[in-house]
Amino acid sequence: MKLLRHTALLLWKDVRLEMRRRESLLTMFFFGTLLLFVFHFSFDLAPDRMVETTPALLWLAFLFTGTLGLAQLFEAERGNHCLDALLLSPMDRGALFLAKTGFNVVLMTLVEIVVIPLFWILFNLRSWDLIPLLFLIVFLGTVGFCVLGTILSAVTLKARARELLLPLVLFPLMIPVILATIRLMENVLRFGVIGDAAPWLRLLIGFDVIFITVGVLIFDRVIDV
Amino acid sequence: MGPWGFVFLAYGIVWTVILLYLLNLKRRIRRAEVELVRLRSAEDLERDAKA
Amino acid sequence: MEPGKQRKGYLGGLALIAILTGLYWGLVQAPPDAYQGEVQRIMYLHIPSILTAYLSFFLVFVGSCLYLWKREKRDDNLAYAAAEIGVLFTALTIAEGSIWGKPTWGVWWTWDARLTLTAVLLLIFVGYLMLRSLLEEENRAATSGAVLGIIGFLDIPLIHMSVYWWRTLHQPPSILRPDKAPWENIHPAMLIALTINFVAFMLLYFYLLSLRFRLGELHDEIKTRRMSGGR
Amino acid sequence: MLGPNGAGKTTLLKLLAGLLYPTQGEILFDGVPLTRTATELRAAIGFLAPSDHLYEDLTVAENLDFFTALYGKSPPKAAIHHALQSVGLERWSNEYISALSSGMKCRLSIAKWQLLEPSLMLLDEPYGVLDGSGVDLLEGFLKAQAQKGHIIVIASHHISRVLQLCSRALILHQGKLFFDEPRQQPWESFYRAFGEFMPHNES
Repeated sequence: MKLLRHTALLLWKDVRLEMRRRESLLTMFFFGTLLLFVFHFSFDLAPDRMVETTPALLWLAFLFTGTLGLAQLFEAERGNHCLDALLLSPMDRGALFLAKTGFNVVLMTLVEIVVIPLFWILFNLRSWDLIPLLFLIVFLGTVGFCVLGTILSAVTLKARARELLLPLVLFPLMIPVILATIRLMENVLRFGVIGDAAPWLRLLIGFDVIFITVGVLIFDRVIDV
Repeated sequence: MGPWGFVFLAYGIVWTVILLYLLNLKRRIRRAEVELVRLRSAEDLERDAKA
Repeated sequence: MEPGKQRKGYLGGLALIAILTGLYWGLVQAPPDAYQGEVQRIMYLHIPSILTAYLSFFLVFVGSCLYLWKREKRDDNLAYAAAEIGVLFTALTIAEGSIWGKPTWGVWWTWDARLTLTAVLLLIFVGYLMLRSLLEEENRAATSGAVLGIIGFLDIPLIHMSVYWWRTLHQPPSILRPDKAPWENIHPAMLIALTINFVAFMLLYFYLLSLRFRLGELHDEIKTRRMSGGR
Repeated sequence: MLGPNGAGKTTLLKLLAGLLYPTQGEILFDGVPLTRTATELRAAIGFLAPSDHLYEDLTVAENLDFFTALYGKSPPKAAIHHALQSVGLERWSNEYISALSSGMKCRLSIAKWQLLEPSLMLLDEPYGVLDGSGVDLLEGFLKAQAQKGHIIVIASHHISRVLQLCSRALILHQGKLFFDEPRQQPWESFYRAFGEFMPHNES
């Protein structure tokens, strides 16, 4: 209970700060949209091959925008040694992990809410009715990405060349999430249902559950040395 | 390249790389040991100076 | 220190003898494979090296867990040493696989599940080494490394699963199937050659590991001495 | 707690605050070891860093709300207003921290710890940024805390001020405890110890 209360408190603080500073969200929006244009110019997207390319392109866009968000994730705590102020308090460190993960999930979800329909418009896709299901899959993938991303963002907090290092260590670990979401989305686009790809869904949920648990358990050791 | 060529290529690469790594490791250890000896003698000097 | 050094010398000598015996059995005594011919001899290197690589990553995991739990520098040294040597053996495994693949499959690289998995392992643990080299403060480097070591190890089964499904669901099983063991009807001499080589790699592995571990200890001692006074 | 720069004062304070963990030995607080998992214990420890530990993009009142909630307290508006009033910041309660001077941030920190009432208060060089009335305020706060039986540890260079307040003095030098005695009147042994290392270190 205390864990959830602290999580909500910290998450609300981050949301409020973001509403004032608007640093992460705006750059992520802009970058996500920009990527769609870059994709359009650099790939010859034949309409009959959209089923194979759409999931991959969308996920590339989300991975890159998400990494932007992760790089900024602990920015609020850097000024004035605010991280110390949090660590001094009787807060459970797991709450900080959950709040930061949740915050990045919120940011990425907001970007995705805009980018997915935009993709459908820009690339003339017809399958609007599939978007809710696709969105659910993307959300599960986003959670997985943010969970590991938050742990690694905390781990690389004091490293030199932090922004470069983070994707370097994060992306190989993300392979199950990337493959699962892409296969699931492909299946949905092709057949309209998850159907045969159900094992991928289990893998994706398993990934989320395992690393949320690991994060809550070891985050106290990650954040203060 | 015949089959023996590939075999020798593989064996050659593996044992060369391992040998190089071993030599590199030995060099790093030697360097650290020299540094440590220097530090120890510097400490002794300091202690003598204090006494 | 002296007896430790001597023990390491024995270990190294033993490894050398085993390696030479392994070379003799692998290159001379063992018969060529019925299907693959002489190229199959690369397997006497390939299998022991991938096993040592996996052993490394397991040791990284064990060392990382122990370090986070007890915070003893010794455990972190073990993890760091195992990671470095693990990267070496993973890279060698990929090189051997590639050289074996060229005459067998006709290409140096194919996105086969096992190859892909090994490449991902290499990427993860190269990331581990980079992370450690970019963190200046020692405790933080050790802690961060430990966290990455644990996460990476826990991720391996998931990556394994996803990469295998990715290939099997998407590509019809082709003639390029390395997951079917190439020594189905195995000759006893082949088995002996493989066993000797496996023992040789283990001895070599622990020899290298003990050297790398010793290097970590030396670095620690240098750091503490620098901290306490002396320039 | 006194000592030249680099003597280990801040490190010791951070150890006591649980921001660092000892590589050897342990820290006991009322017989309870201060470890990573001792979250309950942290509620009893306050650490005042002069102009740090506040979120720049939250207002004065929001900062107080946030930190008191983090400590599991939710003081009524009146109490927060009273605390701000006592440090002379009531007119600023809706300003962002980034608009405040460092002296005012320090005053706000005092208000924060006034609301949280830790039984161990740690202070790291609190005098540097405060003006005359601010110093009076701080000392008033510390005396009130001490009267309630709370422990206070100050690391400072302002020898004369600290000596008037404290009941025990420590001198740290090169990471070692150099002097540790309860307060006396007059305090000859302190000045003797102090003079011993002063010539080589600070003028």
